[in-house]
Amino acid sequence: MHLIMLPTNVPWLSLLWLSLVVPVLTIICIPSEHKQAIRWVGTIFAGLSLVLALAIFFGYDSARGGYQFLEQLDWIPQLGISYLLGVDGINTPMLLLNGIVIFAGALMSWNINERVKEYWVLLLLLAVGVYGVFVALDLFLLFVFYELAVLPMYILIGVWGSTRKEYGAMKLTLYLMGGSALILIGMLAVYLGSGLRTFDLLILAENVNFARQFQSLFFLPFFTGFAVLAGMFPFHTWSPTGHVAAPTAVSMLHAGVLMKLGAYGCLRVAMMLMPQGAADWLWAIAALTLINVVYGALIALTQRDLKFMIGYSSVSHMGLVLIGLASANETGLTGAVLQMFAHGVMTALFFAVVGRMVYDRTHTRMLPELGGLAKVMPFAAWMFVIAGLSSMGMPGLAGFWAELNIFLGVWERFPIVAVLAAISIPITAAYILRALYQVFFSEANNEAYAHLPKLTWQEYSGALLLAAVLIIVGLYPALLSDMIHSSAAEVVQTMRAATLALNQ
Amino acid sequence: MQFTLVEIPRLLPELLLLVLAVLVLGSDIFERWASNEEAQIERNRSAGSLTSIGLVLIFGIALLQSGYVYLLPADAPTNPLTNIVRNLQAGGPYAGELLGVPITPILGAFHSDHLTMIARLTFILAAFVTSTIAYETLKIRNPGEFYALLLASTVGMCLMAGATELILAFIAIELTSIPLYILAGYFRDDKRSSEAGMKYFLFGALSSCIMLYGMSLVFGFSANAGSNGPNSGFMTQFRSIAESTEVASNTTLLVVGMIFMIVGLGYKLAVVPFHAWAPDVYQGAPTVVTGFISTASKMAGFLLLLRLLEVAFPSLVGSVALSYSGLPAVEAPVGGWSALLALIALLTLVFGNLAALPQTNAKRLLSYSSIGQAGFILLGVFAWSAINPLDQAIANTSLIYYLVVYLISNIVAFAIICLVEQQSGSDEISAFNGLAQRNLPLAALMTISVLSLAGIPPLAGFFAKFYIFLAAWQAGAWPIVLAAVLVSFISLYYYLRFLKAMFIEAPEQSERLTVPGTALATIAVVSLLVLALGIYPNLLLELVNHTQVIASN
Amino acid sequence: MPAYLIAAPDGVPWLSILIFWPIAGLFLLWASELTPISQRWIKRAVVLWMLVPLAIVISIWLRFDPNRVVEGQGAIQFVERFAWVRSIQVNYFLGVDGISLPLVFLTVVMAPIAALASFSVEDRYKSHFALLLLLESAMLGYFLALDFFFFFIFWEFSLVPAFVLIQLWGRDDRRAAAFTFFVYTLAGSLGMLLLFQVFYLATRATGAGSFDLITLGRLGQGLPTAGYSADLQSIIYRWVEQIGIVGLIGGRPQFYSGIAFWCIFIAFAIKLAVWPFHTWLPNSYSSAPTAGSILLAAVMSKMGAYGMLRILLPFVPDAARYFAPVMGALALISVVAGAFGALSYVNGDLKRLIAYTSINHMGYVMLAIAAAAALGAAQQDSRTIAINGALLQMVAHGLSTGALFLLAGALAKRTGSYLLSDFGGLRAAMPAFAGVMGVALFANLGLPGLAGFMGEFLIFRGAWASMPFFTSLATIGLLISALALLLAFQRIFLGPIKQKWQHVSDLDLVEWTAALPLLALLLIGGIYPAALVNLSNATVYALVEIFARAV
Amino acid sequence: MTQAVSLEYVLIVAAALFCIGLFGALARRNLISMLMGIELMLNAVNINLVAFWRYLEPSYVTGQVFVLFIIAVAAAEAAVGLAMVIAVYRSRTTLQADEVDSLKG
Amino acid sequence: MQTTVLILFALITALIIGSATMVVTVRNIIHSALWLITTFFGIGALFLLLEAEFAAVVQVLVYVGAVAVLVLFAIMLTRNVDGQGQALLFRRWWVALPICLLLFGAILVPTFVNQSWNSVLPVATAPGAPSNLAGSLEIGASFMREYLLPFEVVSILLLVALIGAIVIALEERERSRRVLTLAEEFALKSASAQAAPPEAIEASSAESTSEGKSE
Repeated sequence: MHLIMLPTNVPWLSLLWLSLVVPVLTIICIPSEHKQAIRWVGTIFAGLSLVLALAIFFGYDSARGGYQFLEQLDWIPQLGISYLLGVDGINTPMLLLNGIVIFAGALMSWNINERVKEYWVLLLLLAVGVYGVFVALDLFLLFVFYELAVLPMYILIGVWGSTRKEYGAMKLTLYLMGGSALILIGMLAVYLGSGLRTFDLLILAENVNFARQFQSLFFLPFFTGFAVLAGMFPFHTWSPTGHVAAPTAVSMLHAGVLMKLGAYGCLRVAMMLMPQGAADWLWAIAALTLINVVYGALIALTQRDLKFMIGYSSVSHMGLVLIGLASANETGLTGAVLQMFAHGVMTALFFAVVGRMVYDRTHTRMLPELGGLAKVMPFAAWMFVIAGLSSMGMPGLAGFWAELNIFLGVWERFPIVAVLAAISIPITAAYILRALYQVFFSEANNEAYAHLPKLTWQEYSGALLLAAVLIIVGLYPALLSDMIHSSAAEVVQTMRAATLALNQ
Repeated sequence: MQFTLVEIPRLLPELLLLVLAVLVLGSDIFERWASNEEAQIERNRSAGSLTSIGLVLIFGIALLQSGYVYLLPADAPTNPLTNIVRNLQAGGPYAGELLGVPITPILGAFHSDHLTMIARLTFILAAFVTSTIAYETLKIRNPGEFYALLLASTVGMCLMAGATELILAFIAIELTSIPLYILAGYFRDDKRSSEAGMKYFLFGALSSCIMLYGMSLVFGFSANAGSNGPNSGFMTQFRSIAESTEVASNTTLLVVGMIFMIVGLGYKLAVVPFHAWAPDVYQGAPTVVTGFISTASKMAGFLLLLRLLEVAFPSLVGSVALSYSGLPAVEAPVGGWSALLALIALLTLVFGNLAALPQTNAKRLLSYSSIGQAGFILLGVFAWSAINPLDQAIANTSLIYYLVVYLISNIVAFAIICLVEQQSGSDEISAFNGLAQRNLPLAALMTISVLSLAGIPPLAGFFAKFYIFLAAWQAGAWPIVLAAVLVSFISLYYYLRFLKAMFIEAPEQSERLTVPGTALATIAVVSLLVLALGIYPNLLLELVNHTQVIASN
Repeated sequence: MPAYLIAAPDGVPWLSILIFWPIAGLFLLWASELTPISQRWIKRAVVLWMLVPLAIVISIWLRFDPNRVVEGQGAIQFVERFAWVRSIQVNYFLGVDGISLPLVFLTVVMAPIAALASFSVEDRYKSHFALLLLLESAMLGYFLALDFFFFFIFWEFSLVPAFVLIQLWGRDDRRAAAFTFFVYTLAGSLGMLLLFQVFYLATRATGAGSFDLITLGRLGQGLPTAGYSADLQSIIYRWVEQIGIVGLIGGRPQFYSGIAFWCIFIAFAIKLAVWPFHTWLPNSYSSAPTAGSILLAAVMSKMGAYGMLRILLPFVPDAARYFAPVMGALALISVVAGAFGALSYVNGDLKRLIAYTSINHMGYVMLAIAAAAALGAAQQDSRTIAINGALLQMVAHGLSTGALFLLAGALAKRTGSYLLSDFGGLRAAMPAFAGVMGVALFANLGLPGLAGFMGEFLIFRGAWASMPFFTSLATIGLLISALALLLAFQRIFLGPIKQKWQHVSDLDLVEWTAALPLLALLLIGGIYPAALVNLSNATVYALVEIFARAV
Repeated sequence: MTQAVSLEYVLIVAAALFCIGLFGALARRNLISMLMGIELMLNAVNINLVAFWRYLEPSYVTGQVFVLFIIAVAAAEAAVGLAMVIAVYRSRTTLQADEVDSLKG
Repeated sequence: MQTTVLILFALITALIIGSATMVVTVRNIIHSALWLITTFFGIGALFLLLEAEFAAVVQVLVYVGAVAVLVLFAIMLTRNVDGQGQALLFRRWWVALPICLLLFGAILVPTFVNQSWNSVLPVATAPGAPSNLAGSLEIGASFMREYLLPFEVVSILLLVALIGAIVIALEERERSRRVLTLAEEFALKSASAQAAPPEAIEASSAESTSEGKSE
């Protein structure tokens, strides 16, 4: 079922990522004094990419399933590397997510006044990388985009960030690059181990009948490499630090999309290419991510800095994504992907509220110093409520469906983990409510807060977009879940078949 | 075995470089010969620009000769223009035979094959960048001599890349090195420069001796084993050495000689543990010269090493394959020169990159990084031990690709350090503080080259690293590849320090950092090449594929 | 659709309209930002808007066939059902039966009353009314949804407006109150959420997975259901065995349905404020603003009881029977403790006193449910009577407590205090007020002739058959709570009037408008309880059949 | 000669000379002494080559030609090296290698 | 005959090794250089003994005549000859010693172990018979034939070394530079055609760079 028919002779996916390369080049050519022009160009093209992402999303035929919008060009044929793009029900929602978050992020970036040109170039490059990862079906190409997505963060955080920004930036970059070093090892292992001499994910995933011991050995670095980006315990510490240090839009993109790259890679690359390795290690992943979920939530409960709180809540939620992956069945995977989407939008909204609306006006994020902001900016309060409810898995918002599917999936494989992970839900509610009360509903304890600047139209529209998505998906999750489910079923099928073939 | 005149086209680029050197040497006779500063600058500019323009021309001719961009079709009409092209390309690497005689190394000593051709083009490019930056930034005393020495060194490198005989190889090394010793110590009024020149010279001479001793042993071995054979009298040729090993019963002497040669070359290449001189020399030498030394001469050394090991010592290659590499079981035990190089590579990788971490001087940091990079390059050299001929081809391709990419990335980095140093008077990393605010394009170019060195996609350095890892893993050395991957991750830390300084730190002065236009344009073009090679590696890979099998005939 | 599901006769999605009507009002309220309508008219418009659902419910009531029993259960009528999320078999499924209709009615009655009670809110009044609309919608959705998901969505979502109402317009201790209220309910429902996942997975393992409350309920009662061959208990057991839990911790089928029982029970018992899960209640009720208290006490506490009837009894009847004594004991404790708790506040906070009587009254409801499920020789009739009584009690208590909180709010508005010891002799200043309050009080404590009496009477009558011991002890609660309420009345209205209260005004028009319908309904309920009891009787009779059948 | 002295002995002489030269190059502090050590090493190579020529293929010229090239290069190196020594001496007025150490990292 | 050769060889060897040892151990650098010359002579003698006459002659001419003289020049120019008051060796010279000894051992191994030398038979002794030894004639011819390429390259190398040595070592006395470039000469001439004859310009010195290049 697909809502709109797109002409098939148009390279939609290439257009998608190129739609953000164009503004990069344009902005490079605009003199840096014309800040407003730069902002407009960036935002308009971000919006355009969102439109394209929507078109692809609705153009994807989920009844037919499988990979669609395929594009293939030879790139480095000697090594079996090609420019292969395509989407299935798993990455289509991710594209949409990135479109939404980058557009909202662009809107939230209008208050950056310092070195505007560089900022926008890097921000858009980051988004290009993310789009690239989600559309690439060639492992090598995917890796190229992956790194492209990670590196601009360093400068973005280092220059425009706050609170120990250099430390945060360096820590983040080193962790992520360490992760990609592991991924590189995994790539080499798959390439050489499979003996197929190709990086085509589709071919690799269907012919992964290389030795069990080998898979088991090299699955670990492969998965861990991606899981670092997804914030898996004990490699999660970069994430809160980085979030806190990053400027708002970057936090949004980072927590909203970039961490999903990790989870996406875990699934699409590590697990699909080494299903036997995955089968051997899933218990360990489940155990570690259980720590993520519960420990992350507990730490969030103790934080006094709002962004740290959200950072740790991301750790907790990404843990749920990974748990969903660890369940390795259709429902769990569906839930994981849904959670990626839901958490992406929700965290983006959080950071938009906390980073942009609150911090940029009050210049503090410490809970005890804030208060009574609901009277000053009720809109922000409502947005925080919506994001918070989604975060604690309130039915009717996107987060609920995701968590539900994840728990369903995990029940089947690790019932104990499902029960233990559920502890995080009331804890989440506790810290979200605490923050909500302290920041918005308590008595104003600072006179200055009564005269904060008004919210701008960019803030309104960006936040509304995100909130609307949360509600729409919360009310009608089938929009996403049917699509995801069909593809997740295919993925599980492929993995099972490969494992079976290996063990026969 | 005689030299015939028709073989002159095969040496054309070298000859042209020599002609240019002589021209440059005599060029300043047409200039104002005053001793004041303006006159000196003027002389420098004229000699330097003559060099640069000449190098561009030679590059163009060599490129035309190579046939990589345009190969004259066989049925092209005959007219003076096509005649020139035809004659030129007769000496190019594509020509299978010359006047009915199959192409063999000239006098058995110099092979103008694809490897040499690509190397020539790269060296000319490096020399071009160096001379352009030099005349835009340096105040050079006796500029004619400076550029002439640069060109002579380039000739030496071209010869090193093509040498297939011990004597020519030795002399080519010396022709490369002696001008570089002088260039490193060229600013004799600068303490650091003269000291660098001295150190470079001492270590260079010492390593020459060690290598020569190895050569003499190898010669003795082959003369012993191959006397009365078909190659008698030519026992210094690589292929004679290789053939003599086939009839010898005991190769201990050969092994010792080979180790001496590897050690000697190792000194030249600054691989651990023979690297001690490198940081001092790189830091002390004039920055442009450092760029040239750490890139072009290193590449030439590696090409010589490659040809030497693969053509002269194929029987001693041994294996690096450990069990459990995910590959079909390899029978050969670990050993041979590949294992030796693997050990050196491991040391080099670990030491070079770790030692770079605490550096605060930009040149010194990059010199340690160069040492570290040599470790990656070595992966490509020993990867030739893979048993499958296809994998051997991949090893060679990846090595040459890496060398070219390393050369262009690194030379850009040094060129930019040179420009910054000229403006701020310091070559510490702190001189880069806030470069993005003072000159954004320059900062962007530096970012490209540094990240390419670090191996970040989509820059060329990434594909190079990736490819060379692949090759080494194919050869079975997966533990070393693992180490290399982790080390390349560690290396990112110090490369990022450039980014940190340029983008994050506040500038010490706020006024714009002006850069000469020509220099910036040159750097920009080369950086674009880095980008282009990263996005579309086939641009170069297609050419490099020609070198898959190193000619031994 | 199976025969026990009957669509609306005229094909109009009345139930959806019912749910979405208040939400539409929400948008109109926001839209009013653009118009110059005055505050007074907006408030009035909201009340009028809320009357429409009332009209719809009445029309539904009139067309509802209460006696229809199909395939062993009360027919679900006005059904709307279509697929929502195919990947996990979630349907959009609404419908009413005899259990839910009284509560729906209660909801639509109380919502405009609450709105009327909020007329005095000035601070951010639009948000306040918007939240009331949202809350009404959520509560209606809860009573109407028959798919677990929508049921759960509305269950959780009703917390949000209530939370915000308490947080923003509540009094003194509102922060902790709202917080505990929210977290308690959320944490309590976790077990249920997980349990339903198990239900789904277990049913999926045998055939089609289902989140359908009716289907699962039929499976639980062992009624024949298309597509399934076993009953819920064995389906779960088979699945648990399959994934290896049985091998791990052992146990018989009853063990696992026992776990399921407690998961469900705790979730609803918290909402119902059964001892020892009641601690959130006094805080929340007393801290909430008037409208919040009204809706919380009148409707939201019934959500727990409704859940027990809809889920607990049909899904795990065996475990319910097994644990009925425990439920009964807890109910008894609630009854007695609630009563004494109320008594302890006769010189204290009026709202707290009312809150404790709520615990007491909900205890009766709990007792009725326990009795209906209890093992014993009790006839199906008595069990039915108990549940009917519980339903009637819920409605009556909703009306009377609503009235009490309304009046308490009105009193506080005039005097600025809820402290009983502050008052005295107010009857002199406000006779009408005293009269209305008196009626509400008596209805609450179960004076014959008013609705509360009929509810309690039916409960005691029904419960006596299976749990005579608990039932007889529960009469203590009856007495004590009556005492507490009478003392409260005395503290406020009797005795010499204090100087500062000389000039308090009597009931005004708005309060009259709010209070009168409640009194009227209480009276009708007392005189003609059959109106309600007939509505639910057939459904309840079918529901308790399984308990009566066994032994 | 070839009958009186076997090749090994000549090689031993060369090896000894090489090692002595190496010691000089590594251990002497004076830059000129280092250079002299290097010259000794080169001469050792020469001895080797001549010996190989004489004993193994006396009828071909390779060994001797190699020697001649080495001598030529050695002369060039010596010229450059000593020029550098003088340059260093001018700027430092010392030739002790460990005093020429402004570059340390 | 053979004994004589053996004794000669022993003497020459002793001379070479002994004087080489002196080179690296004596304190006075001039003495060291003189011992170096002795070594060179010894090696020349060894070459003669090995019947490499041409190599022997070149050895003596180049090493003794050029290199050693250069070394002596350098020593004189640096005016630091006796080495008094300065350490002779690096403080860690004892590290170098075992390295060298080990190396010596390592080199010896292949010379003796399992190495069979296919020594060519001695030259025919009959007078008038053609010698199978390659002499200077063959060497000369080979420079024009097989070794043309290295030969030409070496010539470039020597040129480069020459230029380099001059550039490095030349002390440029700025005020005493006397040669006009062609451009200046033209400018001067055209100027003088209009004005008075130019001032006399001092003659050039032998060290001028332009002369250095003209070689």
